[in-house]
Amino acid sequence: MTLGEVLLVATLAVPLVTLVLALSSGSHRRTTILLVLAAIPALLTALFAESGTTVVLPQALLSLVLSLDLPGRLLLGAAALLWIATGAYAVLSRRGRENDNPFPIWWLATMTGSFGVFIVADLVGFYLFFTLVSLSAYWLVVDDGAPPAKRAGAVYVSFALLSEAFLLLAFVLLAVATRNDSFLIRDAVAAISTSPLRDPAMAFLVLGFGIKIGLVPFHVWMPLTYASASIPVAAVLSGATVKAGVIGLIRFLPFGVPLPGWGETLTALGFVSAFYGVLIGITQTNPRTILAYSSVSQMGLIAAVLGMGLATGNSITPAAAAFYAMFHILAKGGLFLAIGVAQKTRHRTEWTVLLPAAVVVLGFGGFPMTGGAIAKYAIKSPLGDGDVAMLAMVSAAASTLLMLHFLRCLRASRSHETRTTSAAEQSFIWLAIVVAVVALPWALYPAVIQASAHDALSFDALWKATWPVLIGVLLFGVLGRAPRILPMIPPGDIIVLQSWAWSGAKALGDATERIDEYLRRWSIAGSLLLVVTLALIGSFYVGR
Amino acid sequence: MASVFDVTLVCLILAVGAWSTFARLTFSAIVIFIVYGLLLSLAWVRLAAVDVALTEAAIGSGVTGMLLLNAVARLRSTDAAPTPSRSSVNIAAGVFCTLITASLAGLVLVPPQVPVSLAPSVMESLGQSGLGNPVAGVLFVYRSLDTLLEKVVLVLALIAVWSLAPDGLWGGKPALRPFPQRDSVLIFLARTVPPIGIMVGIYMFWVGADEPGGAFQGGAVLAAMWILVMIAGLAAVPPTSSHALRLALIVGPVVFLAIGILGIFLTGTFLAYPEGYAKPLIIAIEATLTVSIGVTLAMHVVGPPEKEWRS
Amino acid sequence: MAIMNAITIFGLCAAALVGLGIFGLIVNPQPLRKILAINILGSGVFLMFGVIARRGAAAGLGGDPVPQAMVITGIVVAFSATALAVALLLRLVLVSGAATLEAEAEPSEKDGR
Amino acid sequence: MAAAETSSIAGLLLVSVLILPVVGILAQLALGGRFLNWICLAVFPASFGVSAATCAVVWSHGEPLIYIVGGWQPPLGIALRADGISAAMMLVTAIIICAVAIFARVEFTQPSGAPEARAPFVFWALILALWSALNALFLGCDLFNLYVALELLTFAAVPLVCLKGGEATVKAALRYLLFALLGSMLYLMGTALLYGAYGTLDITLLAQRVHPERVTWIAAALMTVGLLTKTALFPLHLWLPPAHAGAPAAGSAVLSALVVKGSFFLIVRLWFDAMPGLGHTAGPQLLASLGAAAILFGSVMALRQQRLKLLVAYSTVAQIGYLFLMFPLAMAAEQSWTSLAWTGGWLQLFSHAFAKAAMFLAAGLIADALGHDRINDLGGAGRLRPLTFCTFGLAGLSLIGVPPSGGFVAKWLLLSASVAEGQWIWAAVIVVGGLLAGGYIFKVLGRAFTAGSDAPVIVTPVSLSREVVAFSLAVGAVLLGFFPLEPAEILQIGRPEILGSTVP
Repeated sequence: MTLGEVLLVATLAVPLVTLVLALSSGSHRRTTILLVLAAIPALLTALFAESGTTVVLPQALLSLVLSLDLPGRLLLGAAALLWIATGAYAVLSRRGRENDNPFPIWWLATMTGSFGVFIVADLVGFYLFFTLVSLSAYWLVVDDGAPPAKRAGAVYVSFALLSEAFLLLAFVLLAVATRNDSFLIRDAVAAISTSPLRDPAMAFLVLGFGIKIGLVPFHVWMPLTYASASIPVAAVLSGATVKAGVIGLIRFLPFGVPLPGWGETLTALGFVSAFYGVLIGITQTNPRTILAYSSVSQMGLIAAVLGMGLATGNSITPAAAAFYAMFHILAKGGLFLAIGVAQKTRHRTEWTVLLPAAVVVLGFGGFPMTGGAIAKYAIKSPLGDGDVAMLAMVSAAASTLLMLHFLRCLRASRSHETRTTSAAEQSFIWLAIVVAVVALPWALYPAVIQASAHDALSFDALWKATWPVLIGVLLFGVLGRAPRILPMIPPGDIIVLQSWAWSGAKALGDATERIDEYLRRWSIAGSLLLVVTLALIGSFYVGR
Repeated sequence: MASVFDVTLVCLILAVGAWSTFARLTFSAIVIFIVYGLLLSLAWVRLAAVDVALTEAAIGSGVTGMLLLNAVARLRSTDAAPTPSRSSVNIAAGVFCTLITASLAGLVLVPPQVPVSLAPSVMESLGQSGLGNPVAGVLFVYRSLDTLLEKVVLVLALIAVWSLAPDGLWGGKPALRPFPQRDSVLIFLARTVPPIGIMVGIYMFWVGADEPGGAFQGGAVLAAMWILVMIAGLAAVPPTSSHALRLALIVGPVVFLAIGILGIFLTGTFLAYPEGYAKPLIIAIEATLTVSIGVTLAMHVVGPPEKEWRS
Repeated sequence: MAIMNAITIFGLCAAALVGLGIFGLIVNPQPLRKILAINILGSGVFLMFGVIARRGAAAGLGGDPVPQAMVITGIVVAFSATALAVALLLRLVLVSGAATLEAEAEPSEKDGR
Repeated sequence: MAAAETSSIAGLLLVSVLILPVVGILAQLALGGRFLNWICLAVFPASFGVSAATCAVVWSHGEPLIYIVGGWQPPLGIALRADGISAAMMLVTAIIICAVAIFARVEFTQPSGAPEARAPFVFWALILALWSALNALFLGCDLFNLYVALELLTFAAVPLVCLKGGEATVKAALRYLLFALLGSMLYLMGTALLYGAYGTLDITLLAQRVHPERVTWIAAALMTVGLLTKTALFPLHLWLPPAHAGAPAAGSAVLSALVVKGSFFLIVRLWFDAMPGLGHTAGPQLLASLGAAAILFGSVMALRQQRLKLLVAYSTVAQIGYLFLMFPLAMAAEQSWTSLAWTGGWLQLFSHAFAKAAMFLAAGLIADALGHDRINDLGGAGRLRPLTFCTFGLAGLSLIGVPPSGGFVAKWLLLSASVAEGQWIWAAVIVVGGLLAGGYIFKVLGRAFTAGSDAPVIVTPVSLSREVVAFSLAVGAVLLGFFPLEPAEILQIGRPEILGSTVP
C-alpha cells in the first residue's frame, strides 16, 4: 500500500475507531481531545495523497471504493480544517460537560460521513456516507434539548429523509442504467447521459442534492437549524456537511457532455436561490439566521455554476465549483465561530472579531485581494460572459449587502451581551480560520484552475470584482439610513406553511385512523376478506 | 338420479344448518347444531365414508356438542340481546357469501372428466401392512406424519386451554359443574352407560385396523363416557397437575413417536414399519392413542383449571 | 351433466354450507355463535372432501380413502380449535363480564390518547 | 423425486428439526415443571444445532435435501424437502427463537423448588410448538400436511398473545383465533378442490399437473386469502395490532418476526412452486397492490400511535406489505430465481425478522424499565438506557432502509427490480414507505434522546444480558446489509428450472 492509500483509508478509519473508543470508553475526558485528532488524517490525505489514489475495500467492508480526485481533495482538505478548528472550539466551549456522552459520538459519526462523501467512488458507499452525515447531524442539532432545537431537528430530519429518498431512487436508476455490475459513480454517470432513464434520474438527483444544499423552496430547514444548534455544530453544518450536496452534484452530473435543458434548469434554480436568500436574509436580525440565508444564496450560486457547466459541457466546472465551495466551507464555518467568539469578547477588544469578520464578509462579494475574490474569479469560466455572468455580478452585490447586514447585526447582538468570559483560545481558532480563508484560495488557485493567479490581479479583473461590492455597500448604506421599511419575516420564511401542511397531514392522519377503526370491525374485515377472494379469482382471469 | 332420500337429507341439513345459524337463542342454536351433526353423519354414510361418519358423530357432534353446551351454560347470564348489526353490511356479506357458494357450486356441477383417485394405489400397497381398513392405512401408514402432527396439535391445544387458567390455579382442578340433582336419570345413565360405552370404544379401536372405526372414534366414545361420569359427579375431575393424567395424555403420541423413531433403526426410515410387524405396531399405536385421545378430548371439554363453581 | 346425481347434490350442499358458515361468522355478533358458524363452515369444507372422495370410488372401495382420512384429521383439528376458542371466550367473559369481539372496547389502546 | 435421499443420514436432519421441539413438549408434560429448565437447556441448543446443520448441508451440496416419510413416495405419502429458501428460513428462525429464548430466560424461569408455574410451562411449550410448526411449514411439500402445520402454528401463537391474561389481550387472542380459523377453512377448501381436480397435494407433482382452469383459480384464491388472514396483509390486519402489542415482549418478537412469515412462506410456495401459472395473470399485481396499501396505511398508523408497542405492531403491518411486492416483480422476470426481486423479497423478510424481533424486545425492555410505553413520556429515557434505545434505533434504521442494513439492501434490490421491470408504482411506494418509517422511528428516537420536561425514572432495573440479546438481533439486521447487491445463489437452490414451463 502506498502512503496515499494508507492515508485514504485512515481518513475514515481513524474517526471510526475513535467513534468506537468514544462509545466504549467510560471516561470521556480523554476522548474529547480525540474529536480534534480524528480529523487530522483527512487533512493529511488532502495534503499528501495524490489525486487518483484509489482503494477498493474487501467485500466484508461493503466493497467500498475510495478514490481521491481534485474536487474531493479540495473539499476534504477544507472540511478537515474546519472540523479540526470547530472540534477544538467545541472541546473548549464544552468544558465541564465532557461526560455528556452522545455529543462526541454524533460529532464523530457526522464527521466520518462528511469526509466519506468526498472520497468515496461507488454508489452505495456514497449513499452510506451521505446518510451518515445527514442523519447523524440530527443528534447534533437536537443536542441542546431546547424546544426550538427540537423543532429544528424535526424539520431537519424530515428534509434529510426526503433527500435520502430522492437519492435512493436516483441511485437505483443509475445502477439500473449502468447495466453491468459496476457500482462506480464514474460508470453510472457515463451511462446515464444516453440512458432512457436519464430524465428521471437527473430529476431525482437535483431534488435530492438540492434539498441538501438548501435550494429554494427546500431551504427552510437551514435557517431553523443553524439558528438553534450550538455554535460549533452550526459551523460544521453550514461549512462542511452541506457540501455533501455540492460534491454530490459535482460527482453525479454528467459534465463534459453538453446536457442542455437540465443545465438551464439547475442554473435557474440556483439563481432563484441566490437572490431569494439575500432578499429574505436582509429582513432578519439574528446573525445566525442571516448566515443561513447567506448559505441559501451561496449554495444557489454554486448550483448555478454547476448548471451552466452542465449546459455548456465545460469540463473545468467541477474543479471551479469545488474551489468556490472550499472557500465557502472555511468562510461560513468561520463566521459562525465568529458569532460565538463575539458573544464572549469584551467591548474594547471587539475589533479583534469584527475586523477579521469584515475581511471574510467582503470576500462573499468578491472584494479584491480577499479569498472570495479569487474564488469568484475561478467560477467565471463556467458562468461565461453573457447574461448569466451579469446575474452573478448582481448576486455578488446582493451578497455584499447581506453580509454587511450580518456584520451590523453581529455587532448589535454583541453589544447586548454583557458576558465577560475570556475567549482567548476561541479567538485564536477564529483568527486561524480567517488566515486560511484568505490565504488558501490564492495558494491553491494555480493548481486547481491550471492558470496563474496573476490574471485575477489585472486591472480589468480588479474593477469587475470591485463594483459589485461598491453597489452592495451603497445599497447597505441606503437601507441602513432608511427607517425600518423591511417586513418582518420569520426565520424559515415559508416554514409558516408548515402549520398549514401540518393540519392537512393531521386531517389525513385522523382520516386514516378512522378508516382503520372501521376496517378492523369484524363484519367489515370479514366482508373485505370475501371481496379480496372474489377479486383474486377475477384477477386470475385478467391477463391470461 | 339422486334418490329422494339424499335430496331430503341435503334439504334437512341445509335447513337445520340455517336454523342453527339464525336461531335467536344461543342455547337453541347449539342444540340444533348437535342435531345438525347427526344429520351430517348420515350424509357421510351416504358418501360411503363410514369412518368419517363415526368420527363426525362422535367428535364433530358429540364431544363438540358437550363442549358448546357446557359453554352456553356458563354464558347464560351474558346472553344479552345482540347489538344491532348494520344491515347494509349484512346484505353485502350475504351477497359475497352467495357468490362464493355459487363459484363452489359451479365447480361441483362440472366435475373432472376422469375422476382422480388414489384408491387403487392405496389398495395396492395396503396388503403389505396387513391392515384391512384403507382409511386406517392412510392415517397410520401413508400419511402417518399428518396423524402424528395432529396428535401434537391436540395436546398443544390442551396446553393452550390450560394456559388460560389464572396464575395461582395452574395445576388445579377444572371447574366442571356436576349435575346438581341426585338420583336423576343422569346418575342412572352415568352408572349404566359407561361400561357399555367403554366396551364400544374399545371395540371401535380394535376393529379400526380392518373395519370402520379406530383410535379417534374409540377415543371420542371413551371421552364421552368419562365426561358423563364426571358430570354426574360420580368421578372427580382430576387436577391438571396429576401425574397419571399427564402420562395418559402423552402416552399415545410418545408411543407413536417412539415407533416412528424405531423405524429409523429397523428400516432406515422414519415412520416406516418393519416388514411383517406393521399391524401389531399400528395396533399398539392405536391402543395408546385411544387412551390419549379419550383423555385429551375430555380434558378439552372440562376446560382450564378454575375456582370451584358454586351454584 | 344431464343427471343431477347424489354426489352432486352433496357437493351443492357443501358449497351452501360454506357460504352459510362464512355468513354466520361475519354477521353474528356473539362470539359463541361465531364459533358455531366456523364449525358449520368446517363441515361444509369436510363435506366437499367427502364428495371428492366419493367421486374417486375405485378399486372396490366406495370412496377414495385419502381425502376421507384427511377429513378425520381435519375434524380433530377443528375440534381442538373449537375447544381453544370456547376456553378463550369463557376466559374473556370471566375477566370482562361481557362477550363481545368488537374493537370499541380496546381500552388499553385508547388510554394514552 | 430423488428417492436416494430417503434413507440418508442428512435426510434425518429434516425429521429431527420437526420432532426435537415436540419431544421437548412431551417431556415437559411427562416430567413436569421441576425439569423444565433442564429440558429447555437440552432442547434449544439441540434444535439449533440441527437447524444449522441442515442449512450447512443444503448450502454446501447446492441441492435440496429430500426426505420421504415412511418411505412412501408422493402422491400417496408425504415428502419433506429443504431447498435454499427453506434452509435460510430455518436458520433465521433458529437464530431468532434462540435469541428470544435467552432473552425470556429471566422472565420465564421455573423457580426451583416451587410448584410448577403457569407462565414458564406454557411459554416454553408454545415456543417449542411454534418452532416445530415453522420448520414443518418450511419443509412441508404436501398441502394438507402444511394445513396441519399451519394450525399447529396458530394454536401456539394465539395463547402467546394472551399469556398475560388481561381483558384486552384475551379479546385480541380470540379475534386472532377466529379470523385465523376462517382463513384455515378457506385454505382447506382450496386443498380439497385441488385434490379433487389433480389427485395430489404434493407441491412438486401439482406443479406438473395444474392447468389454468377455473378450479385452479378458485382454489388458489381461497388458499391465498386463507393464508393472508394469518399473514395479516391489509385489509385483513384487524387482529394484528392488539395481538402483537398485547403479548409479552418475547412473544411479540416471535409473533411479529416469524409467525406471520410462516403463512407468507406458504403463499410463496403456492404461487411460485405449486401454481407458477398464476404469474401470467393479474393476480400478482393485486397482491402487490394490497401490499402497497399495507405499506402506506400501516406506516401512517404507526406514525399516529401513542404507545410504543402499538407503533411497532403497526410497523409490522406496513413491513409485511413489502414482501408482497416480490410477486409482480419476481414473477414478471424472465428467471424468477435469479431476479433481483426474488433476493430482495427474501432479504426484506430476513432483515425485518431480525429488526422487528430486536425492536419488540427493546420496546419490552423500555416498558419494563419505565413502567409504561407512552412515547410522549419517553423524554430523555435514551440517556438512561442507551443500549436499549440504540437497539431500537439500529433496528429502526433497517426498517427505514438506511445503509448498511439488511433493510437497505432489500429495498435497493426491490427498487432496482421495479425500475428494471418498468413497474414504477412500486418504487414510489417503497420510497414513501421508507420516508414514513423514518418518521415514526425518529419520532421515538427524538423523544428518547432529548430531555423532556420531566425526566423519566427507571422503575424496574433491566438486566444487561437482556439488553445485549436485543442489541445482537439488531446487529444481525445490520449485518445482513453486507450482503452483496446481487441475486443470492443460496436462495436459488432447488428452485424449479424455468418458471411456468409446465403451464401452457
